[in-house]
Amino acid sequence: MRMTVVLVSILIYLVAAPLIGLAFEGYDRVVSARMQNRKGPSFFQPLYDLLKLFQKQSIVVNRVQTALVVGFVIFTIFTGCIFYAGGDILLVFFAHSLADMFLILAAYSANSPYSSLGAQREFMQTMAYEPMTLLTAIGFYMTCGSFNVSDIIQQETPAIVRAPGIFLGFCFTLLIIFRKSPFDLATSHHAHQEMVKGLTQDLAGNIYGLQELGELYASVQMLSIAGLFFICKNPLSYVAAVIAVIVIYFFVLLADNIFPRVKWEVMLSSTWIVTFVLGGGNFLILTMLNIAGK
Amino acid sequence: MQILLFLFFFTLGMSVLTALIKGEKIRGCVVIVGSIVMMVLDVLFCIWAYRNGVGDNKILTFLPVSEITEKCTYVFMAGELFLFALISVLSVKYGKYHCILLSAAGTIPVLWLDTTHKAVENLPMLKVDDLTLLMFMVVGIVGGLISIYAVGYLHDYHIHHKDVENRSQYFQALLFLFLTAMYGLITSDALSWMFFFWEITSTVSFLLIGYTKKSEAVTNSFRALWMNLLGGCGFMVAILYCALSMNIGSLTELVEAGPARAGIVIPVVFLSLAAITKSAQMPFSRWLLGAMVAPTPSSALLHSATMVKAGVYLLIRISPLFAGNLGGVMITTIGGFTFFAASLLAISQSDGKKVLAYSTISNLGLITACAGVGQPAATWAAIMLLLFHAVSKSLMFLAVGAVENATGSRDVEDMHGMIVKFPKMAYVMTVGICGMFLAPFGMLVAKWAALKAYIDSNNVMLVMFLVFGSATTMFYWGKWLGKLYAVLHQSERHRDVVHKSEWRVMYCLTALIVLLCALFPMIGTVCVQPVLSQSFGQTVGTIISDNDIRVMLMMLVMIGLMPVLAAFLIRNRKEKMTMAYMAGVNAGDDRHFIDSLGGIRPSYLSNWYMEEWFGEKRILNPSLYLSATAVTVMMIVAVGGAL
Amino acid sequence: MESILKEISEETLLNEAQAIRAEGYRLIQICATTVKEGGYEILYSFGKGYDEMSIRFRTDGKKPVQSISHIFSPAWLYENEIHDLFGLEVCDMVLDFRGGLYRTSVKAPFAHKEEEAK
Amino acid sequence: MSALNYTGRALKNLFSKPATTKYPFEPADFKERTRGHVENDMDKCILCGLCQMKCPTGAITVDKKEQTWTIRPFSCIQCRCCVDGCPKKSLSMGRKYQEPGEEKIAKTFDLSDSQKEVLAAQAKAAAERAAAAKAAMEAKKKAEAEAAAKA
Amino acid sequence: MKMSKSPWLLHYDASSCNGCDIEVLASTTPRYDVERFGVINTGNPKHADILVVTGGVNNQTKMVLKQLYSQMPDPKVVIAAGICACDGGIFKECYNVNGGIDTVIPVDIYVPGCAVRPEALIDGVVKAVKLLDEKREAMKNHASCEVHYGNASVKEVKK
Amino acid sequence: MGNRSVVPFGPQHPVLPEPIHLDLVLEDEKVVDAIPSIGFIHRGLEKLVDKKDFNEMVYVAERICGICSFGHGFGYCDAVEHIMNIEVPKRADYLRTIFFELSRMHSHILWLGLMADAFGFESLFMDSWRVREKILDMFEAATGGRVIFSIVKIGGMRRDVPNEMLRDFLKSLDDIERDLEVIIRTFLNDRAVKGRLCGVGVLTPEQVEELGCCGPYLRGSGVRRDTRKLGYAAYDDIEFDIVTSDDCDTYGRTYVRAMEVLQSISIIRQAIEKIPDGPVDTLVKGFPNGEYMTRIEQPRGEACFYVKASGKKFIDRLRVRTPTFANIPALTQTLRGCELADVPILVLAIDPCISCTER
Ligand code: NFV
Ligand code: SF4
Ligand code: SF4
Ligand code: SF4
Repeated sequence: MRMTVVLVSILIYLVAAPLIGLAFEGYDRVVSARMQNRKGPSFFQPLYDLLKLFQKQSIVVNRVQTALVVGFVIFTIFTGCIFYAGGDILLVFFAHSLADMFLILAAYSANSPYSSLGAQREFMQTMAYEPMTLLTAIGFYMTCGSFNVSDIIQQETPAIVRAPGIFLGFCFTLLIIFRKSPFDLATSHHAHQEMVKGLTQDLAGNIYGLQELGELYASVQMLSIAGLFFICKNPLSYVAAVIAVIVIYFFVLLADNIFPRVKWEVMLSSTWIVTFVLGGGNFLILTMLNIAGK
Repeated sequence: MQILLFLFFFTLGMSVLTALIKGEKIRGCVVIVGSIVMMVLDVLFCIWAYRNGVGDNKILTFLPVSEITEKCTYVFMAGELFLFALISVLSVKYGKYHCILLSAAGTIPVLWLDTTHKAVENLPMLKVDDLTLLMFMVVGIVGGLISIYAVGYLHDYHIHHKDVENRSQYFQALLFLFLTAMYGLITSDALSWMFFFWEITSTVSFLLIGYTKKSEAVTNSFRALWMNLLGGCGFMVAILYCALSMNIGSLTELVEAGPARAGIVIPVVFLSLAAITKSAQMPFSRWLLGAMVAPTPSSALLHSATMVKAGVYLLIRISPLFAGNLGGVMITTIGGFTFFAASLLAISQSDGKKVLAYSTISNLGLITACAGVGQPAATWAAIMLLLFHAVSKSLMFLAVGAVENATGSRDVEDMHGMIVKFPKMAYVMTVGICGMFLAPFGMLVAKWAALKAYIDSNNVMLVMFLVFGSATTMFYWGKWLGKLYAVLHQSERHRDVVHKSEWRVMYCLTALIVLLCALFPMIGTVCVQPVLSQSFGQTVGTIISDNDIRVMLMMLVMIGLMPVLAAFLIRNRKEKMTMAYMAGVNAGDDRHFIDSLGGIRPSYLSNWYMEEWFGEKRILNPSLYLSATAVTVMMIVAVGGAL
Repeated sequence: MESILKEISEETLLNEAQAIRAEGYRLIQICATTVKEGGYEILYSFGKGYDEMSIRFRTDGKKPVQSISHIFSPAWLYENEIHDLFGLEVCDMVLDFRGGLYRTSVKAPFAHKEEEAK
Repeated sequence: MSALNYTGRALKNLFSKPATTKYPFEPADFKERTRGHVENDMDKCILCGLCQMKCPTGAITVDKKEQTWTIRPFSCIQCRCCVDGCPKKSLSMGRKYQEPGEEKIAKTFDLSDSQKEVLAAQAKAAAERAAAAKAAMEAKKKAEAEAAAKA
Repeated sequence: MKMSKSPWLLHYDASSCNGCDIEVLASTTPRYDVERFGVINTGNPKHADILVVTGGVNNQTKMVLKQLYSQMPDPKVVIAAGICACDGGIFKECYNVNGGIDTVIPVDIYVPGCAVRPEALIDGVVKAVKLLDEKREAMKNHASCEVHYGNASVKEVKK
Repeated sequence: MGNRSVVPFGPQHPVLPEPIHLDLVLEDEKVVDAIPSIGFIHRGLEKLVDKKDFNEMVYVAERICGICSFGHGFGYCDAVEHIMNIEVPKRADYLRTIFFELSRMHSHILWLGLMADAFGFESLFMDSWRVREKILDMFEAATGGRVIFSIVKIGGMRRDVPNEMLRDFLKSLDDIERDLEVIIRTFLNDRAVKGRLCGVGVLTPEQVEELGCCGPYLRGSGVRRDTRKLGYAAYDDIEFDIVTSDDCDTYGRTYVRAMEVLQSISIIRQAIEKIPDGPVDTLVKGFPNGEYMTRIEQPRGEACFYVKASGKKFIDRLRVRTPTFANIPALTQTLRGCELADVPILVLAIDPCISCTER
């Protein structure tokens, strides 16, 4: 029985995640354009973009690149599968960084200035957000007593109640993960002013499409984790989670539109401080509660 | 029993033998054969020990008090005097008198204890339990492989370093001597015996670091010496205290005394001091970095795979005693802090060996912290970390050494494009690096376990150190890995001058890493759980659930299949290859561009080191002071509190 | 605003420039012009506040012109330009592009045609 | 000093009408003076060739023989120089820009028939005048010669 | 799905006077907002479908232009924006201007104007995307694109 | 540490609509050395004097640059007018002033937008350019062109601008002023923006003088000099203060540019108020003979137009020294030791106009 549930949810994930991701991106494109007082593209534009990329010739600078990008996509999808199979959330993050590593290596393998600068910056970003993501997992563990997503969704109260600090910290790192200003250092969706395209500089045509697809899966997964904060036994909480995710995304977009890009020092220190204060503080309190509870 | 003794004396004999054989060829053969025999013996012994019941929570105790042990004591005393004399002579020669003092301070009280018969007697001197066996495997297999590797390495080393006197005979002899001492150390149960071997490892490592006799090497070797001797003094204080005021003479008794026993914190704290010096924890981390001047096999063997493990081995042994006392707090703080600070420092290094050194320090910090928690689950993680680290790190060292011999540089920057220039090596290194930090490889699993253990022990500080430290770890390994993967078109392949024997050793280690990853659940239950039940008297539950293990194995298989899949994908793809983007001025080969003056200029892509932020200049001293203060304060508080 | 133009000779250029510099002028521009009779004239304009002061000399273009970039640091740009467009040699520039500043399709397009033929 | 200066504007923009034009779904609006393309009223042109001479890019060719006026809109920089210089004011600036295309076309206009006639008439008149002048000249010369002879 | 729904653009200034450049840029800003048609200014040839070139070509930009063009994946369209890009404009007699960009790479759409008007550019883009679709069809029929592989990446050293 | 990356920056680079190339030597993110290369846009139009007569050269001069196009046309005409001793009608002078200031506004706002883009503030970029469109509308209404006006000629203006239209301008200006308020506030007060601007590319007043800088770059370092004070066109009749800033960094330059936009609005208002009626054109007879150097204050600083003529239809030499050209040595200086993330900001700080620079 459980096995079927797992399989079905993985299947749904595989099919639905890109669509949801595209929807969010479409939402992004429309809202961002409107915030800039432009009409903007249609809501389906990201879909058109993706499909177009797959129709393009594939241009590579070497063969290793393709292999690594494929690795990135496969592992990103796999990461999502772990999540939707109700697996260990720490493992989700570990697998996510493994996937990311593939992407970075792909950029390195191109051996071109901007790819490689982008790769360095991506490492920097990973270094900035990783503590927070780990703390997020820990936060779930502290509030629900388990790292397993399948257990987390079964709890009585949603995690947000006891881990608001960790939640906020996680939202902060979402800015980095979604490559949004002020933290779009390694690459961004528009031409990036010092990096050209940074990390994805030398991916072209359908290989780039593949990478975009991977990013879609990754972002859906990250949003799901944000939503997980709101989920509890009560089926209504799922609705709350969806609304919350949309709102969170809106704030991400707003931030994207009202902040300049910062330098890496600022990114690293601000993220770490946020992690330390919000994440660490919340964790400390949870620990104290735990000790007191015993 | 006989096997053990035979192994011990065989290794010692090997040491003497290699010292005697002049001819390089013959010696090489002897060393290789000897090492293989040693490994076989080692494995045989382990098998024998398991069949004799070690696996069932039993402990094999050898050498109860007898004539022989009495005699041994005298032999050891003579040995200690010899070491003291040796150190004195060398110190006088190089004008480093403080070492004599430290050595005297460590040796004389112990001699006094022995000669005045104040030492606790009637002890079993040797003991073999599961932890010993694990260490046996690490020391024997990794040590043996490295000895084999050393044969080819030294040959090349002396070709490249004409300015260094060829004393490879001596070097190899020292390696075997060291292994002997390691065997002794891990089998000793009596504190005084252990101390003897402890001092041998210090001295041998001192001699090895000074191998090249260059001034830098000499300075570094003395630094290593005094720090380790200081640790030895700590060990000595612990022995004295145990003997005189608690009537304890062996580790087993000490552990059995339990954390609650009054005054126990004093020997614990002093033993910890000894351990953190040997494991190069901050503030004693600098000797390990200095040790990197020695030829690679010694760095690999001593300074990452085995000797530094002696320190954490001791900590793991006494880890039950850390539960809920200041000793534990001290060790976890120092370990956690070292883990974080050393990994920050590693970011700013581009010398491959230095990165490895910092990473060693950092990982040992993690192990130390795990041991210091004093909970079974944390200790489980500590042991796992120790295992994985030994294998991965020795592979990395050997690979860097081989690269250095082949290309003349061990700088990470010069490994740019290895995937094209030296593919075999790139793959080997990839496994080594991934082994250090990536899921689903060993270190990460162990870290994961450590994280869970920290959370469960409600240690907020350690969790924070761990989460921040692993992020930085990722950064410095990742960028190294990236360097290897830059594809340089039209580049020349490096000539593969690495000896066959070296390759074989590296392949063995690579295979070991993968094997350990695949087998780690089994190792966890079969080899590690008994250790915990022996020392804590309780077993731990599942640390990593079966589901997760399954997922990890899937990942491993997927990674394994990646190259195959990629090859398959690439073969039938129609792709166009173009130049890399260089803002439109690529000069045609991806490595040059048209510069501002209209000429052709090579582009160069360097990793980031961020000297200003993470450089030694900025971080090293503050963290040394911080940790030194922490150690001192906590020792004073702990000892003062106990008295 | 006042503006002065002073004709000088090639040899005294550095001295003049030193003197002007000492008076606190900044460099406004350097400009070369072909002269019908052959050769070139080079005009240096300096400014101080709103005032302008120029010096000018003629050269036949056979021997290198002295660079004043040691005296007025931005001069290298103008001098490189003159070198690239007029084909005049300028010596001792602090940053010498060696003809790589403009990389024109035609070498020294402003130079006298007959010289080109030579 | 604050951190969120732009938030208000961004949110306001989000809920107000975008500043984007409707073009190309609605025709573009041009100003009255907009310089789009050059038009020639072939009813007025006298093929004098002044415009060809003045055009800085050489976008205009006047072929007097074929009686055509040609413009290459893909060379014209809308400087309005020809328009200002046309003696007959036959040139004018259209407001719509030249359509983009896959080829660089040239547009050739034949002189309108009426103008052709006018020109022909003028040419004829001019020829006549020239002939008359010549005749007059010759007559004069003759007269002078005669006078001289007389003298 | 048609490719024409998402033409990504790369702008390169081959030696224009800036007038056309800022108009190209202006067409991405709120008033004209070419993103309505899915246009993104990528700044990266490897992601671009449409190369918009302004200005005439000189020897230096010629190399760059060729390189950028070669780095764009098929199908791709080139738009010459502005009179200078079409035929050199007022500068065509300059010693350092080679003329329109069609002297270097094949141009698909010429957009005249000095400076080119954003509306004209929009028209040009609309025409270009149609071409993009056609080229994609052609690509299908030709079974696919060039294959330049070879083992160019490794050269063995001979001892 | 010997680990330095050497990377090419530009010519094709999204930060610059125009190609400029820098060889950057980086140590991590730090730029240790940068050599600029110009010459991608070099057309050699100064040489066109051989092929175009002195009247036609106005069209060429206007197309030196599409941003400061008016100034170039004006500067060239002014030099020739001086040589030929032509008295330009007053109304034409006023009109020239108005267009000059409008150009300055459009150029500065354009710059503000590009700067916003350089530090990744896309919506601010969009907003600035949206406002700029209103100025372009005025241009189009008055001259028929959005960027290249073709309205100035030797001896005056080619077309008059009716007074009603000037009054419409005033209305638009009010509008623009309102819109600019938020933009300027964001630039000058926003913490995050200041984080990117303050302390970047610091040059002391002595250094900027030494490096021969001009324009807002100069005034951003606290030097009070503005060539408009020379009083060409109608600037003599108009009151305005020189905007300077003592910050000496990119923030100071931003401040100067932002304030100059507002200042231009006030100048235009004064000019429209004072503009006399009358003709805008005088007849030009003969050919220029002599030499003259005009200095004018372009948006980016002082531009010099040196014209030498010898009484023929074709002048002998036209030399344009543009402000960007003068600021490039300063750019080279500031780039050394900055961070990679600052490179776009520093490059933009001089408001590079390469087509001006290279002609
Ligand atoms: N540099 C410059 Fe210009 C200005 N302002 C100049 O004369 O922009 Ni294109
Ligand atoms: S100048 Fe006028 S009349 Fe003369 S040819 Fe041209 S258009 Fe015709
Ligand atoms: S507008 Fe200018 S370019 Fe166009 S045809 Fe007339 S003179 Fe020539
Ligand atoms: S067409 Fe006109 S506006 Fe465009 S670049 Fe050429 S001269 Fe400048």
